[in-house]
Amino acid sequence: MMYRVELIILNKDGVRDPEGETLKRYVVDSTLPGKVAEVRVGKIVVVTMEASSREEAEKLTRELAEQRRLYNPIVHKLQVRAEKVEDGSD
Amino acid sequence: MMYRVELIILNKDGVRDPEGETLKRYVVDSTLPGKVAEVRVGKIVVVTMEASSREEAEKLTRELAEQRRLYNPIVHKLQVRAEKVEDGSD
Amino acid sequence: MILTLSSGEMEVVRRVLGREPREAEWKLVDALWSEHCSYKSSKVFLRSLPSTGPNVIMSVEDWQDAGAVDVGNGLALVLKVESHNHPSAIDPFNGAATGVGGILRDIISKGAKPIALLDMIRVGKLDEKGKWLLRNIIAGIGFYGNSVGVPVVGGELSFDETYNDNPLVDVACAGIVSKDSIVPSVVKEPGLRLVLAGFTGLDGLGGASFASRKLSGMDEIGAVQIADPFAGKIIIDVTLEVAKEVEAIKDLGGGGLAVAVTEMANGLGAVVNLEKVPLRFKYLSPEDIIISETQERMLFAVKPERVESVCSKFREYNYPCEDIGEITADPTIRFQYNGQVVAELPSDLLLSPPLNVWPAERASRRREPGREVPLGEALRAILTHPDLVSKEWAYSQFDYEVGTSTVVKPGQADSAVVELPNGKYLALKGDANQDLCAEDAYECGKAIVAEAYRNLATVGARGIALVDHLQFGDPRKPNVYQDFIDAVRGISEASKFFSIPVVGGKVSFHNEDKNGNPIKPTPLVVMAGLIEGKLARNRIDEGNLVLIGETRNELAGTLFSRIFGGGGEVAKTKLIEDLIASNLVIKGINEGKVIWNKDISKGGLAGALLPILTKGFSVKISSSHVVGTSSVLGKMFSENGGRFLVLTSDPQWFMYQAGRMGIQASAIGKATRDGGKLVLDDETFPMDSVVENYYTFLEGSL
Amino acid sequence: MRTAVIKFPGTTCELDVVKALKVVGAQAEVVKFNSLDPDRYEAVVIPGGFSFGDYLRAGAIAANSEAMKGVREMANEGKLVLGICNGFQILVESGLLRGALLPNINLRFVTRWVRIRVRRKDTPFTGESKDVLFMPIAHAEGRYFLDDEEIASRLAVFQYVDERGEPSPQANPNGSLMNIAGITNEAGNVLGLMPHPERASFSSISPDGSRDGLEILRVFGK
Ligand SMILES: Nc1ncnc2c1ncn2[C@@H]1O[C@H](COP(=O)(O)OP(=O)(O)O)[C@@H](O)[C@H]1O
Ligand SMILES: [Mg+2]
Repeated sequence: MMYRVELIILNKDGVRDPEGETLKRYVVDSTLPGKVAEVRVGKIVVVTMEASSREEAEKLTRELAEQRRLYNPIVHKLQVRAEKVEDGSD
Repeated sequence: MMYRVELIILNKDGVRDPEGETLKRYVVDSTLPGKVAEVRVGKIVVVTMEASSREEAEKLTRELAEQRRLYNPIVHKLQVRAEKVEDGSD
Repeated sequence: MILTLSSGEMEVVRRVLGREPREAEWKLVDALWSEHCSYKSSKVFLRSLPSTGPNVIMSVEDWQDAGAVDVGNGLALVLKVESHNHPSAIDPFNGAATGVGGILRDIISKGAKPIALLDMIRVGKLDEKGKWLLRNIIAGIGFYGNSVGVPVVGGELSFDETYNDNPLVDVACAGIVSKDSIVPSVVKEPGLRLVLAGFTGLDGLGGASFASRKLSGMDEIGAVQIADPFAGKIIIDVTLEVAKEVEAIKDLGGGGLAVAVTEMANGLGAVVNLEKVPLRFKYLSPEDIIISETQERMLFAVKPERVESVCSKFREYNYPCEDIGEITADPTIRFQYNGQVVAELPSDLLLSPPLNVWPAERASRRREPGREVPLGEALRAILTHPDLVSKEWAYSQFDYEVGTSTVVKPGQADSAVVELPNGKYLALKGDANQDLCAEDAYECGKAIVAEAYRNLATVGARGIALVDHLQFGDPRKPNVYQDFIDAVRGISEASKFFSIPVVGGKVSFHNEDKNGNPIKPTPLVVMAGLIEGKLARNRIDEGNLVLIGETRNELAGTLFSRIFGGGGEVAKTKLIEDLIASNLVIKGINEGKVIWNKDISKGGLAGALLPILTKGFSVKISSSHVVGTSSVLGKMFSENGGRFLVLTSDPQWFMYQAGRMGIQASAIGKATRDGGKLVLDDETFPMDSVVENYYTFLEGSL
Repeated sequence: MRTAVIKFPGTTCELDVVKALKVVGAQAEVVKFNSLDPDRYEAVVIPGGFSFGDYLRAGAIAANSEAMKGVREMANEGKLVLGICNGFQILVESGLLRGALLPNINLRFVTRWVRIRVRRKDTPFTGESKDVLFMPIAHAEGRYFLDDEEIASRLAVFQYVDERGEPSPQANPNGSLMNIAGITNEAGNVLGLMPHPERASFSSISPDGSRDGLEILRVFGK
């Protein structure tokens, strides 16, 4: 079965995120004044892969991220989410 | 109520993604040979905001992205997903 | 199927073939006959550009991808300029970046190693959209240039509302190759194999016809190209590695494989087996493969026994490379898919579209009388204009040091200087002037060549070659076409006068705003020169200010008239003044008389004083010593050519030498270290906010 | 010293580094990423550029490559390892040096000539160096970060400083922790820095004629 796995890489809470800060200060706050508490900007890697279950897809992707350092554990936190792909497109 | 809105910006299908291609060719394929059909790399903006409903949070974020050129509709596709934040952290 | 062919052109095709072409054949003709590839509306006039000279190795009349001149010690300089205006308008980051990729591949097509890039950028109002455009254009240029390790050593950044919808993104590249290893773009013998490196994808379908059309909206999506400088770097490195093993090289640009194969065959024929083309998507149709404009591909003509050796070098980098066909003696271009003919057309038909000479008519230029502008207000407006502020925000995003040969860096002088492998110093500068061209395209054509010549002189260099890029609106509009013709005439006249061959160029029509108004005509030249004696280091210090040349009250077509209107006369370029004044400056540099110098151009004398003011100096000017006009506004803001501002400790030397050469030079004032003021006769203008604006404007706006 | 200058796909500064190493008399040669034999060399330099397009994160993909196994081997044997700019990023990503290099605080690529103070002279690279060096930087991801300031302070070899030699905030071009421009490993034989010594090795191209890069590269000539 095909899974679409999202690997979301964001800075850890203690690590500054200048892109998010800038976006909030100069763009978001003037468009949505007072509404937004925080903006964070990160990277997303979308892997479309063969796996036997959602759990396996997530596990393989997480291992990939760790072994091949798709993120830097000193500064980043990782979120991994898989979902089944019905027709192969998204 | 507070919502955590994810704004995911990826190149449209049919538009190239050299970062994803490179990652696949030089990193992913050697770790998970034969398993991965495609890798795409994009940007994610996580906005934590006040809104009265999930729909409103998504709508406001989508409008923000359009008005303030957070993406280029000619090249990118946008995905917006909101979820309620229970305790304000993530 | 969207074609740009006119019904008349379609008739010609049917008549020559004696049959109705297949769909793929229409696309093939459409690509090759596009304005972008065929120069059908401009070729006649481009022939008037001087393209010969003792140093010329390869020039415009050869219609190769780039021109080349001899720079001594067995080395050739390869030069090319091109724009990526339309793609940059819809996707400024990728549009500008792929523009850089494209110009680099033109240079490596000759087997030359790219050593320097220039970027000449023109955008409109800095509103939300303008900022988005500019930020992304600069980031995109940096992205590509930095990633492939070719320094962007200079450029221009100008703001004019005429470019609101249609920014101009011009990039030029200089490369170096040993003279006897220049690789041609065309073949001379049948039997050579056609080898294609790089994947072909969906991206950029229909780009050449897209550039030959005005911007119209959503149907351009297919033309979006994503920059992949990493692949670009591999292509550059490997192409230079295999250059000695191949008979011809062509980059795939506008019109994709269709154009590259046909132009490479150059009258001979070719058979291409489309099923051999390495694809990024399996489902690409044969028709699409022919005209796809995917970047980062190169076509090589290779002796059969060398194919394996060439391709193995690409495969070492995991980069696709395939033998896709051969050059034939039969003068037919044939594309086939698994043996099935997809398109089969005579080379000759593809290579010679009917030329267009459109009706031309000079627009009458009515100038509203300007109002009386107080000097203080004019100074403030000119000296804080974005065209004159520090461009560090832009060039600091470029890796201008890579290559360890950038001697004069961006922001240090009017021209960039790079050291060549033979130890000589090469100066480079690009110039355009939309204000003047909007008034008089002929005078402007002359003036931009003269300005580039003077800019090279400021570092001690003399021009040896130039390339031009002609950017106009829709050529079918008589006023636009007349401007085009006039500009070519001006450029041609001036380059002949200076004996500087035009070794290459490019034409970009259909630059219009969303209401269909043409942009101000914006021809642009990039000149290369060599320093024969000393290099001017141009460091501002205390000294006497000498103005070389005559100042005429010619304010039409200047920055002043753009801001305040009116303006009276258009500057008439007297090329002899530019030549003699440049000679004097170069002599001054060689004899150690020049502390710092600058040619007078945008913003007039006032504009030339600005760099001194911004380095913490005050200047004191006596207006009666600015000779040629009695108008104070003319003295300060006229942009007529033939002039330099020099800082020196020996003003007498300049006056004496100028007298002997038959031009004007006068000591007009002094620069002193007690910063912050411009003193004109008895009036003092504080400059603190002007200086502040100079350093913070771009950073603050973007 | 027999010195390998590694070229990854996307490396741009290998020839500049070789040119500068020749000035100090080193026996330097470019070695392609897939053909490094660690036993043949006494030292290795990883030059600047955009290895593998700097996709994902600067240096991340190269850090995983076969070549870096060889570099690690050399480092463990006490041979000299120098990473310049992208080379520094690769050393950090591969764990040979501590910390991380994050996107510049203003989120832009920046080229500029900077002054750096040499804080440690007990490394083979800096033993005979002047106190303050003038060199250009050119990078988009050079903001040094480590979650332990004490260790960072101990390992830091270079700090961005102003005209007066102070590590002031204005002198910090990218937001680095404590203005750190370069660090070493515990043993002192591995050094990474963001500024480019090879671009400060020729008087014709330096703004004031200085050649401070040679202060660091000189060791390869021994
Ligand atoms: N877009 C750009 N890219 C690189 N360098 C630039 C750019 N714009 C301006 N520069 C550099 O900034 C300096 C000042 O530019 P400009 O004001 O156009 O020169 P001039 O004084 O000759 O009109 C020059 O060294 C020029 O090369
Ligand atoms: Mg100038």
